[in-house]
Amino acid sequence: MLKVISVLGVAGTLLLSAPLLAEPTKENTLTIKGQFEFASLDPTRRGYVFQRMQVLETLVNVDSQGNLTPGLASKWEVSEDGKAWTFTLQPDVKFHDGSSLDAAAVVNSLNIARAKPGLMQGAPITGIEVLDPQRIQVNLANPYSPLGAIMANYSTAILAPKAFDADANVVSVIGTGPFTAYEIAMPHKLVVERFADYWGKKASIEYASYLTGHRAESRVLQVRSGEGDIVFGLDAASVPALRMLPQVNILRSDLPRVLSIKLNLAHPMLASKLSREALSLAINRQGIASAVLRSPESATAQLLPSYMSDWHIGDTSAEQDLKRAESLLLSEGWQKNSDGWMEKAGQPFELTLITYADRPELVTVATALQDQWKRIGVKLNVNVTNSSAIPSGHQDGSLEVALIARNYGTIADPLGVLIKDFGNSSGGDWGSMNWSKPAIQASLGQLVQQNDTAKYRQQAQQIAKAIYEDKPLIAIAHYVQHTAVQKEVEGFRFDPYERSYYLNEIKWNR
Amino acid sequence: MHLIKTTDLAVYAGNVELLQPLSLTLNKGERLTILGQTGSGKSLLAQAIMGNLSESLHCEGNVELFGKSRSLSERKALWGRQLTLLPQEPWNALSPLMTARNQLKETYRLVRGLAESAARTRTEEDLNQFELQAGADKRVDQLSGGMAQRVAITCAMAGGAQVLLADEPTKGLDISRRDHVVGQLKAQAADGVLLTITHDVAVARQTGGRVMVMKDGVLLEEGLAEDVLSTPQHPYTRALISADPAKWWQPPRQVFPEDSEALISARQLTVGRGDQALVSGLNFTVHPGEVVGVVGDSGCGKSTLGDTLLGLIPPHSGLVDRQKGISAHHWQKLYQDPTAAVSHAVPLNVLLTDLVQLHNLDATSVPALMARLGLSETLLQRTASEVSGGELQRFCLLRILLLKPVFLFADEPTSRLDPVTTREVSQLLVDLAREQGCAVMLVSHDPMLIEKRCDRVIQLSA
Amino acid sequence: MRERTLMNARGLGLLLLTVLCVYSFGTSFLFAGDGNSQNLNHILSIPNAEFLLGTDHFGRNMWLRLADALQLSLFLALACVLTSVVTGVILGVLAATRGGWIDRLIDMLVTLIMALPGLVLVMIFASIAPGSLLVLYIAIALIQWVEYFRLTRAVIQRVDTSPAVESSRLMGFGLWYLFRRHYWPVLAPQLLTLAAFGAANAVLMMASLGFVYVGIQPPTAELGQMIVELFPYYQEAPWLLAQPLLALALLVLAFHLCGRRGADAPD
Amino acid sequence: MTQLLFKRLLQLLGVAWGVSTLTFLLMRSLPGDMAYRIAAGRYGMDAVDTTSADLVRAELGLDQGPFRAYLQWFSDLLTGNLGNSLVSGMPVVDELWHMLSHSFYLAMAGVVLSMLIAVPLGVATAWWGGWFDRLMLTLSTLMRALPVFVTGLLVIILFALELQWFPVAGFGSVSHLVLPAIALGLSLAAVSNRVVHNEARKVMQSPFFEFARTKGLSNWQVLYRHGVRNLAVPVVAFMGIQLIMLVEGVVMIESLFSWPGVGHGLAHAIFARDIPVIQGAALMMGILFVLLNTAVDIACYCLDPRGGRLQ
Repeated sequence: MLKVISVLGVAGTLLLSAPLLAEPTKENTLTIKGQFEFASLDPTRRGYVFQRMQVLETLVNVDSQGNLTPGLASKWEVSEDGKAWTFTLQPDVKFHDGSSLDAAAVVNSLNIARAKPGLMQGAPITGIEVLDPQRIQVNLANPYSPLGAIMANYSTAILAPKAFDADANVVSVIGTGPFTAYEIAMPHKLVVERFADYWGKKASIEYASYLTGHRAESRVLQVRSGEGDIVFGLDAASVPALRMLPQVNILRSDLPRVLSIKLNLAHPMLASKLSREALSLAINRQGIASAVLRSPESATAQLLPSYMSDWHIGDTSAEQDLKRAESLLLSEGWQKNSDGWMEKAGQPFELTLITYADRPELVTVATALQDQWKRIGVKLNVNVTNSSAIPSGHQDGSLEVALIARNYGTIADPLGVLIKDFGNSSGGDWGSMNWSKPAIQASLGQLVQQNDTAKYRQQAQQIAKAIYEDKPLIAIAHYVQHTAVQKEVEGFRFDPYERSYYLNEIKWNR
Repeated sequence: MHLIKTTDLAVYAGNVELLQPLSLTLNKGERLTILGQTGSGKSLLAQAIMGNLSESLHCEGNVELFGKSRSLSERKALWGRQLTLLPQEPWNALSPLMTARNQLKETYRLVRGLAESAARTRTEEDLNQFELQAGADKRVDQLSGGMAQRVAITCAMAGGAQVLLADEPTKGLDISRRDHVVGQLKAQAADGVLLTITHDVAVARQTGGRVMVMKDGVLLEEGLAEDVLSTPQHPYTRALISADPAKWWQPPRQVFPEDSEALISARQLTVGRGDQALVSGLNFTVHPGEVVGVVGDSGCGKSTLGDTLLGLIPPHSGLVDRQKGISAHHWQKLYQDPTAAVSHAVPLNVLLTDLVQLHNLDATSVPALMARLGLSETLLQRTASEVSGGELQRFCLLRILLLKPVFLFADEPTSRLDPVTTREVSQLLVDLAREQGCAVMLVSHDPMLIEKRCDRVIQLSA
Repeated sequence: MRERTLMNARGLGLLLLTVLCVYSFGTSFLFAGDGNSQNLNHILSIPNAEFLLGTDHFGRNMWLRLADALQLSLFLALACVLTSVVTGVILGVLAATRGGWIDRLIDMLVTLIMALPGLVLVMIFASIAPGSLLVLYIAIALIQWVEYFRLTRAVIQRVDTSPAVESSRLMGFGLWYLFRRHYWPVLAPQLLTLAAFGAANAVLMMASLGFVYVGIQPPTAELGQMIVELFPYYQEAPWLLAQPLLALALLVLAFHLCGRRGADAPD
Repeated sequence: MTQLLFKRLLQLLGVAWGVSTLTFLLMRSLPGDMAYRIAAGRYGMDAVDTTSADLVRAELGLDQGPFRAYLQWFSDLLTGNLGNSLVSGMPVVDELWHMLSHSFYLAMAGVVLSMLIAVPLGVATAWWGGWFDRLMLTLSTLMRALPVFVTGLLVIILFALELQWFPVAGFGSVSHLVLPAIALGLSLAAVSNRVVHNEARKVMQSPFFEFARTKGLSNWQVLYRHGVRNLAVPVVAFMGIQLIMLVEGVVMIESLFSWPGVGHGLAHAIFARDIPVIQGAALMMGILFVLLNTAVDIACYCLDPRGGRLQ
């Protein structure tokens, strides 16, 4: 099967650029080094690599501020009752296999994606149908404003009919993007080639290759050796050293992803608000941000970044105050025992924090946290396992504390993710746990139908304040992504929503 | 012009003198034999002349070859072409993975510089002349000791050397092989010079020419072979010659009537190792106190017979029936190489006390036995690696005597020992049999030794 | 001449080992403070009077942390070697002397363990109880006993056929005596060499585990993990990366030198 | 010889079955819910949640008891189908083919390189000895004192950064294979060159070497005609032992150089609890191990038939 794909890729090249037998060489290929593998051809499973390498496109795109912009759909309207969304397709768009894009192809691709696990299953979609060759309609059980943002997510990427086999498995990645899949060596390597009849802005570079580099060390070395034209996921520790390299620019970009501590409020020691307040106060956010994450201004006490203004409340402090934290614990009846741990009725204040090594910075922040909580007598054992331990710990209630990196920007409008994380009393796998606040949970539900921006903002502020004060999740710092771009590459811009590398805007300046 | 002329040639290890300054001359057609016990510095002389002493030793004095004194590197250039050395263990000296024929042909082609076809014919000639065709296409480990020695000689001489130094050419060979090897040596070195180094008086007698007797690196006596060997002047030479079994006193043989008490007897016995039968149809009975000799060529199954009688390996067919009621540790065996038969980890007296404690023997008889065997108390403080082969063999005998054995199978106990010790140890065995009524089976490849020591002989044919 | 170089090679090895032991075990007594206490506004500092080896990327005292890491490595190496030597020798003697089905059974088990890459086996074990050093020690010992088993069996099979053993058996001595007088004296020197290289491999194996983020949970200090954590700072603070690297190299070097006997034994 | 082959075939089947069953048991005894782990493998660490885990559990039938899953796997095995990877859904055979071929290239390149370094160095140090031998001894001891990934990093810094001759990581062209092969080759050669040294010294001090010299052959002729073959036997035997060390290094180097080999793949499969892939890889490695060992034994027998009959 694998060999078939690469053969197809090669055949594709011959077909399209028959006269000049172009081959990816060091000169005409833009090399990209990423952090994550792509485990299958099916975009519903980690398809973000095909979207970022601009092989696959979605109906709707997102600009850097998070506003929805036209993608394969030139425009879309929502019916008054908010239960029907109609999308009008861009005219004369070609698939990579030459067939043209029409409503039938789009509906076929979306319905297949809907049957598989993915974001669309979160939305109350009752059906997707063809209105006419250029327009499709999505019917909803009740109004759901984040649907537009879902249509911008990689899991809803549009594939040509021939991309699927009889039982709807993706056998070859035939999309509409400015690049075609030239060679796929799962799960590490993807080489894409310029698609001559792209409907939008045609790419100027001929080839681009994406290689997964698991080790942060090897990615850093690839920057130094000039082998990686664009290298993502540079670990914070090596950034100061890389800035000194003359031939490389280091881009610093804020992500709507936040490093936070998830607490199980059903746990006896975490039930009381004051204890949680104490734990938050004990955290030296400034120290972690500057010493561990090497980006001093990333320290924050709030889950959502400032540029998501509706959800950002003003008066929050991220200062460390050990004395107050300790006094809060003492007021809760904890006493320091002989070897310095807080104790109540013979029970030491001991918690187990789980985190995962896929993101190296999580382990280092956990180590820092362990030491800081020790200062107020809280014994924190750190257990580095796999990211799946957090949702499974949430389900079977065994999770006490977890250090997670939650991305509130997977869908442009954070509401969808917030509903999932805080929308009900049992909480969300990556959200709160056993935090029952009926009023907040109810208003979150209504926001989906709230079209009046002033009311929307007022309710959002109220919810954000409740989360900040009750602290089901304690924020530590928001994510800063460092990307290295060789000086000979021009026109690269970083997408905070990590949807596209904008390869078609890149030019060589040699 | 002398082929070999050494003046005050001596060998030192650091400042310890291993070989006293020695001057000798050898002309074309002459033969010289250096005679002495093992470890008396004889082989150092050959290596000093040849120029391949080990790094830790150095030699003084001058070596003249073919009339011109040669430095070390000049002598190395003569190796094979003018001057050649036959080393001690030929089965280690031949390349282990190459057939005998190729090793011979290689010498003709590379040393003599003959073309391929000429080298092949010369090789065939040599193989026929010295009856080596049987082992020509075999590897060294598949050849018998004698065959390996003869192949080594032809290889050494194939380079056309005139001077042949032979170091212990007959060591470990049977009597019949020995005469064959000496004959070949004399033939090949007929028109050059043969310097032989040996501990065997018979080899010296057969080689003829001049003889030099040495002990601990010192030259004691020198002269023509006939004179020195028939009328030795120096007492050491006399002891050396009289140690030859042919010269031993012949004690009266004891006769054991058929019906007297049988200790162990073999009925239609066939012995062999693994699936290969070596000797079949054996019928004999051994009586307490009797000394029975077992003679046969090496590899004909002598030690296999011993192991079968002792019950270490099962007989192929037939029956070994032993007198009942005798506990196992009374059936004992004496080994050919004493150093391999004793643990080197602890001093000898510890081994002795182990044995005494195991069977709680009365230790009172030990001092008397030790005196009888010529073992001193200080000797027992040392470990097995710090004593000579002869002393170690006597220690093994001591342990066996303590166990008051009824049957002792001695598997060539003296082949590794020098002549003087061989006579003492073999005499001790006979005394053991007579005094303790212990049956002794003595194995040897030297028929003369068996003749002089045993009441009767079992001849094992190959 | 050969004897002298052998002696001082082993002497040097022992000296190096004692220096490392004195440093690692002595430090926890002589110096107050705890290797894990952090000071985030005092990171990557140059060795000075207060912090003899500087501070790492958490501001922790490298002098104490390196001592803890060495203690862990030394302790683990010792435990792994002891366990694998004892298991390997006992099973080796059993297989060589009893032979028959025991030999085949153990042989099959050995082939199974050798067929799987050691590191993968350790990774699986490490994920059974993440972070527990006991499981790590068991996994490494489980892989290493195979070497001692094969050596013991080979030596005993060779020595068993020697005249000395046959003669002792004829004289009525039992298996334990044979082991004490005949097998062990031949086995001991080779075992010592293998044990030295085994200790070195145990330390290297644990360091490799740190490389793949398995087994060692914060805040435990482990040489391999420290190398991985400090590598990104190799330009900014090279003296930090040099310390665990040097400590690991010296420790493994010491073991190799102790293991030196005449010929350099292939492990 | 045929008796050996038959015995080794039996061993092969035994090892293949034993190893894959051992991995199955071990993997099944790991804590944590498999469905979640596989979901994390499939959908990425951020998007894994209970709904995706439940879907995975339903799709793959993970609720069935381990015994039935094992039987299912075993019956597939008999028909030569190794099943599909739980994470990517691709047939295990294809994934393994991709991983094993890359690991094979790396291993072969590493071994050949290590021999090219170790044999000449070993023979030279045995021949000249003195300071050159001591220098090489300290160098190889130092090289052995470093973990493999440190050697890898040093090789990258030297060849890829300073000299810019080869790419740092990745795969696809021969130039990608060079640095990992050098790192692996160096770590293997550090051990094997001392083994070659000891064996060469033993051959050079043996009586047959001396006799060939006194027979009239020059140093070079003796080394070439007698030394090489007698040296080859212990060296080839040692290569059999080194196989085990080789795989250790391969796992490290593959993850450092992002080389898509089986060692690296196995590490990920363990984290993602992709049991069929692990079983398949263990099976292949078991078979490879027995085949390579048999090949080494046969080679040793051909070089030196003295070892009696092959067992």
